[in-house]
Amino acid sequence: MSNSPPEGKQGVLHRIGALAPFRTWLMLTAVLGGIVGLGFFTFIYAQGASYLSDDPSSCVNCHVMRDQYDGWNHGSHKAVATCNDCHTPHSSTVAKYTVKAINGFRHSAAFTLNNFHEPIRITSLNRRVAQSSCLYCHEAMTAYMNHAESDDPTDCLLCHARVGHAK
Amino acid sequence: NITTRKAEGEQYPLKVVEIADGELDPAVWGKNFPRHYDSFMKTQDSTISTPFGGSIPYSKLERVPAMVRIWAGYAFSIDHNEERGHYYTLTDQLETERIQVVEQPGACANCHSADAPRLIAEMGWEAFNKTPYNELKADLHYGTSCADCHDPQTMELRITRPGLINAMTARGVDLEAATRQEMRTYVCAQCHVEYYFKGDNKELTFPWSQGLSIDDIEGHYDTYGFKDWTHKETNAPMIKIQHPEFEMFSSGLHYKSGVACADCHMPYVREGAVKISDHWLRSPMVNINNACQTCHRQDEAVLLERINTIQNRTAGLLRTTEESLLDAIDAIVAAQNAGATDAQLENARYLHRRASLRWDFVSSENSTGFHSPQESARILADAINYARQAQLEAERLGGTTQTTSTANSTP
Amino acid sequence: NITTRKAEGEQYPLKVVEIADGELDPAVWGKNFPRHYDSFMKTQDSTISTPFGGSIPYSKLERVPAMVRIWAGYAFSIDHNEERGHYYTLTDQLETERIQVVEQPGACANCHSADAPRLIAEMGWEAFNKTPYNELKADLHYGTSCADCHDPQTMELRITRPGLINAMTARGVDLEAATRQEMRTYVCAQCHVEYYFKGDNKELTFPWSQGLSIDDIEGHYDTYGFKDWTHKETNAPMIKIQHPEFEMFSSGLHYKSGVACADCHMPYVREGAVKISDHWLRSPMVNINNACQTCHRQDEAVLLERINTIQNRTAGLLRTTEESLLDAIDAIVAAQNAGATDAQLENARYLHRRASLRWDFVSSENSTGFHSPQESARILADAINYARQAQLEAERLGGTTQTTSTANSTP
Ligand code: HEC
Ligand code: HEC
Ligand code: HEC
Ligand code: HEC
Ligand code: HEC
Ligand code: HEC
Ligand code: HEC
Ligand code: HEC
Ligand code: HEC
Ligand code: HEC
Ligand code: HEC
Ligand code: HEC
Ligand code: HEC
Ligand code: HEC
Ligand SMILES: [Ca+2]
Ligand SMILES: [Ca+2]
Repeated sequence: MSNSPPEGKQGVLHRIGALAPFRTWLMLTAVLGGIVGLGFFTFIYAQGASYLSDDPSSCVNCHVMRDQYDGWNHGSHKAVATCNDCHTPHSSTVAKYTVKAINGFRHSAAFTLNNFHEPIRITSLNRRVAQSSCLYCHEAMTAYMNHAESDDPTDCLLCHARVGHAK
Repeated sequence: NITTRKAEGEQYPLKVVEIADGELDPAVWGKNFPRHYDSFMKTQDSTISTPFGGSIPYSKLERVPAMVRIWAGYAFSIDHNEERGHYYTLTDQLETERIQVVEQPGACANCHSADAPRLIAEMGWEAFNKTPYNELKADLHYGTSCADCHDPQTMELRITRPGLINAMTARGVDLEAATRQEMRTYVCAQCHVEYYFKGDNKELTFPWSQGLSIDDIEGHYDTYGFKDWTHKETNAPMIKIQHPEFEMFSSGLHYKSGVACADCHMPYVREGAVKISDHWLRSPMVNINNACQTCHRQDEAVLLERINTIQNRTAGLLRTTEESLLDAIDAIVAAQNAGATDAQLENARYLHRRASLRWDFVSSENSTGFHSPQESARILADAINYARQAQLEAERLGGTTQTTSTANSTP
Repeated sequence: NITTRKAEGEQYPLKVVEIADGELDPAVWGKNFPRHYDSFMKTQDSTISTPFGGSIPYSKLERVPAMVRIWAGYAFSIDHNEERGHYYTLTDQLETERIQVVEQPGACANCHSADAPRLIAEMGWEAFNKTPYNELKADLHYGTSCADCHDPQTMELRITRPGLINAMTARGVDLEAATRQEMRTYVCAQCHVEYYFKGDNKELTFPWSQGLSIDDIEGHYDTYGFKDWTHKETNAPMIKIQHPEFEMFSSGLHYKSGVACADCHMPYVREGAVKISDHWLRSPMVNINNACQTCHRQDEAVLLERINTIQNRTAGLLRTTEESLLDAIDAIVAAQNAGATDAQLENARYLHRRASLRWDFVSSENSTGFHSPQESARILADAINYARQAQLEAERLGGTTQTTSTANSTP
């Protein structure tokens, strides 16, 4: 009986917004280490650095982002939110750049090795990030029903998965 | 503008009164949640009209006269109406002739009165169920109440009815561990399910020991050797099915896609600066915009058309099945008149039972096929097959009749 | 590596050769579009295995023995296999016993050879259809070719088969005005449709004068007073239905939601920097991520499960329907042996025809219900109803038999 939303509560970093500083540092060093050590070349070459920018056009430096870029372009949020408003945490600058680093590294690698699932699917980590970004802007209006403080908050994406990217 | 909107938002939850544990009066809960109370009270509206549902309590027996013969000998053949909003759960039960023509047990009150949990606590589960309904009546004051679904302190959803807890526990499902989204269906499954009264204690029971499909439910009743009544014309041991919304829904694609009852019947509505769950539980057909369009981008007309297509196919098959059931009844009666013995008629009567309970599973399910379109049609195909086989068996025993129709089920 | 992949992106498309108007050889077209040619050639793979489809050309008659009696007296009862990829369209036609046991008309070639449009231009529509297939054989060189669906200059989709043009024109549909998305379905509707050979000229015709549903198609045949063959056992005037994918699909939700055949059977696949339509036409069940996940977010296993659920329900009903058809045949045969006259048997035989063509509409439709789940089940419910009524009619004429089974259709 698979009666639960496609992406359940489980996943890396449950609610990234609430990252403890210690784990953040662990993560940062790990990721930075990874980048410098293994993947520095790839990261630069594949324009993973685009991740450090907040300009949507920098995301489409990778053609594989084209669909989502177009979707965003036709979506209801184009005027009010850019990629990183939904795909990076608002909680702290540290958390923001941690996620940027994780994604930038993972995606650059995936892009170069060309070994990712198509169609591209959001990871549970980034799905949590997107979910919390909804609340960042809509906390007031959804105060009654978001149950954000419970350990089982309302899943915005069950009904609004398309707000970021019109299909 | 954003700031003032936020300000208003931040006032939530603003508790005007403390709600006592035993509090049943929606008006009291409403003091803390006026918006919810207002939408809840809208279930008084008995004028919603849709092709097969809606809240006008018209007589189903008049609209589908075949029901009178299909249920011959059972209280439903005397009084059965289209159901309406939660506001009337107690009223309509008190007013139906079904509680006058037969002596009904207190078990009836499980789903029609918010007083049930209190009385069960006071009297005990066994006594509550077996006490005659007419004795219990005096203690029933409220129909549906906030307390049926909510914890007064936290407002979290909760299960208040032993019927569901017992059935789920028996199936190894731990309701305590249910997710929020599951609870948005389970609270409804307390009442919108098939049930029977088990044994002399009339214990309210859900026939789920083998599973939730109609074939599993039939298996449960056959194993337990149960019948609701004996058919007045054919003397077959019959099963009556009532509102199996949860069972039917759970075979459908929405359920399998993680959609819950509340998503369509209690969609969020924006009230000023906040979104709340619409407590005006009703047909989504008059509320397509909120009930469907966040998930389906098609426009209203298109979505209505989808529902109509599914319901018309189901309704067409229901009418065809009713014809075959009446033919089977005629044939068995003719065989009885021709002197066929009970031993000879056993198989024909069993087939009559099989056909009738399948028809009832779809006919009494209140979405006219929408909750699970293909499964509804599959079940009716089996029902027709059994009804015609019952007719064949009976005719072989001398019950020669004429088949009423060869029309097809095209909407 | 990335630099070259970017380069690819800009170079595409690049024309190596001019493709002549009459060019049929896929290899020549392939010079300009090597990727498309490569994927097209993959339709040679005859090893794809799925529960009810796939490309292994197993004998359907062995897998569903009931077919032999249901089609008794018709060529299909001698040789009928699961179909496979486009690469074999001509081969399999040339090899089937159905062209040996009967003298088939050239009309057969309409959908099995890319040479058809050329021959029609040369011989004329009438002559092409009525010339015996075995005479025409020598002029058939290619099976499916790019030319069937594409304009060699623009590569735009085009309709090359008069069968569809005539049928659509009669229905007032202007194929010239078709949108691109509609063309992604219409090119398939040139061949994946029910057909018959009209009159002595054996003109290829689609029975769509009243509409595309099976009830409309039956209406067309009844009005025109047509039969494909006379049933060898019951002498009923029968209709054989073949691959009504387009008709069935057009009653389904995908079609109504604007989805086209090519969306699932030719999904876009990324080849380096470009996306191309996958020309390896096959079962989407081995290609869920490209075929389904662009529109559905659920993961592969869940989507496969959806297909299985729909197909198992349909297959269960098909088996039940076959039982009822065999019972009807037995009863009519028994009635004939008991000396019933043709006049007396007319209704029973007509009911046999009605039941059989409905079963065939679902059975010969190659998605096992997926293209339109609820409609497939509705049609089989009617088929069962008619088959049992045929049995009743016949038994009343002295054809007493035993009903083979009382099992239900649960998967
Ligand atoms: C308003 C919020 C929002 C904005 C702005 C937004 N996205 Fe998204 N994005 C989402 C959500 C929500 C999902 C998950 C969709 C789902 O789960 O159905 C998503 C998913 C994705 C995915 C994964 C594909 C998938 O469907 O799972 C990619 C890639 C992506 N976004 C890239 C971008 C890019 C690039 C931009 C800017 C051009 C952008 N997003 C802007 C909310 C947003
Ligand atoms: C280096 C090329 C590249 C750039 C630049 C790029 N992406 Fe991606 N992105 C990818 C690839 C490749 C994947 C697929 C990774 C996978 O599925 O494992 C992906 C997947 C994603 C996903 C879904 C998978 C996940 O991890 O959740 C999101 C969300 C996303 N990108 C957002 C963005 C945003 C926002 C930007 C701009 C800030 C961006 N991307 C820029 C290549 C890129
Ligand atoms: C950067 C701020 C921001 C983020 C992040 C954001 N939104 Fe919005 N959203 C807005 C604004 C501003 C509007 C305009 C409507 C209004 O609220 O007045 C809006 C409108 C909407 C609407 C109504 C229009 C429509 O598309 O139906 C929905 C629903 C919505 N947002 C849901 C979401 C969800 C779900 C997320 C997270 C995936 C999200 N938003 C993320 C700012 C944001
Ligand atoms: C079960 C479906 C469902 C879920 C889950 C859901 N919403 Fe909504 N949402 C709706 C519906 C329906 C509306 C339209 C309400 C109306 O217009 O009256 C809506 C409207 C909105 C709007 C726009 C209100 C307006 O008119 O400007 C925003 C913003 C929004 N939702 C945000 C969210 C956020 C954030 C979450 C997660 C906490 C969420 N929604 C979860 C169904 C849902
Ligand atoms: C995907 C949307 C959806 C979901 C989820 C859903 N329903 Fe329904 N329901 C409908 C539609 C549409 C109808 C048909 C209404 C009509 O005929 O007017 C309906 C009809 C009903 C009716 C009869 C309403 C009337 O007007 O008479 C009841 C009772 C009902 N559903 C209960 C439930 C229960 C209980 C659940 C969960 C187990 C559920 N529904 C889940 C859409 C839904
Ligand atoms: C397991 C829960 C449950 C039990 C027990 C139950 N009901 Fe109901 N009843 C419902 C639900 C849900 C509906 C609305 C759906 C419907 O009418 O099909 C309903 C509707 C009704 C209606 C209005 C529709 C109609 O049939 O006229 C009456 C009257 C009624 N019940 C009487 C009774 C009586 C009398 C009993 C005891 C013999 C009883 N109920 C036992 C759940 C229950
Ligand atoms: C305590 C029992 C109980 C619970 C819990 C319950 N219902 Fe009901 N429901 C009823 C009864 C009884 C009726 C019929 C009332 C009448 O006809 O008098 C009814 C009627 C309805 C109707 C028909 C309204 C109309 O206009 O015809 C809908 C829709 C419905 N319920 C949906 C739900 C949903 C969704 C839930 C869960 C969120 C739910 N119900 C929970 C007992 C219940
Ligand atoms: C038939 C069941 C049922 C009844 C009766 C009921 N509710 Fe609810 N209520 C729900 C469901 C389902 C939700 C959604 C909860 C969730 O998503 O976690 C809900 C949500 C709420 C919420 C949370 C905010 C929101 O809008 O989602 C409040 C507050 C609420 N109800 C108040 C009331 C009040 C006050 C009453 C009585 C007047 C009442 N409810 C009666 C089923 C019910
Ligand atoms: C919370 C999201 C949600 C809501 C609300 C919802 N649906 Fe759906 N619906 C789905 C999903 C998911 C599917 C499965 C197909 C898919 O993945 O797109 C589906 C499938 C369907 C189907 C085809 C499957 C079937 O069972 O027939 C129909 C028809 C349909 N929806 C109509 C409606 C209508 C009408 C409403 C409103 C009464 C509605 N839906 C409300 C999410 C939703
Ligand atoms: C209107 C188009 C059309 C016409 C005319 C047509 N076919 Fe086919 N044929 C198809 C399609 C589409 C398939 C694949 C789908 C299927 O097998 O159901 C097929 C499959 C076949 C197969 C392989 C499957 C099997 O049945 O063994 C054979 C052999 C075949 N046809 C022979 C013939 C013969 C002989 C004729 C003439 C009597 C004929 N076809 C006329 C379209 C057509
Ligand atoms: C010119 C006639 C013709 C056209 C046009 C045509 N088909 Fe076919 N198709 C056939 C025939 C004949 C077969 C069976 C080949 C065999 O079994 O030898 C077939 C087989 C198939 C199969 C079965 C493959 C397998 O592995 O079993 C699929 C899927 C299919 N076609 C889809 C399509 C789609 C989608 C289109 C349109 C984009 C299309 N066809 C256009 C004649 C055609
Ligand atoms: C929404 C997706 C979808 C669309 C659109 C669709 N199909 Fe299919 N089709 C399927 C699935 C799933 C199957 C089942 C495959 C299996 O059983 O292995 C199937 C099976 C088939 C088969 C048999 C394939 C095999 O493996 O034997 C043929 C032929 C076919 N479809 C033709 C068509 C035609 C022609 C159209 C348009 C008129 C169409 N399909 C539209 C999904 C689709
Ligand atoms: C059974 C029909 C059919 C056959 C045969 C066929 N195609 Fe296609 N082709 C299509 C469809 C459908 C599309 C999608 C067109 C659109 O979306 O407008 C397409 C698209 C194309 C495109 C446009 C780019 C793309 O990938 O969408 C090219 C180039 C192409 N085909 C080449 C070929 C070649 C070369 C052959 C022969 C080896 C061939 N086709 C055989 C149906 C067919
Ligand atoms: C081009 C988009 C698209 C593609 C590709 C697609 N679907 Fe769908 N599907 C839809 C839409 C739209 C609906 C209607 C329900 C809704 O609006 O969500 C739907 C409905 C469904 C339904 C319920 C309705 C029915 O007819 O049963 C199922 C099951 C389903 N899809 C499965 C699949 C599978 C499996 C595949 C791949 C073989 C597939 N779909 C491919 C868009 C698509
Ligand atoms: Ca009602
Ligand atoms: Ca095949």
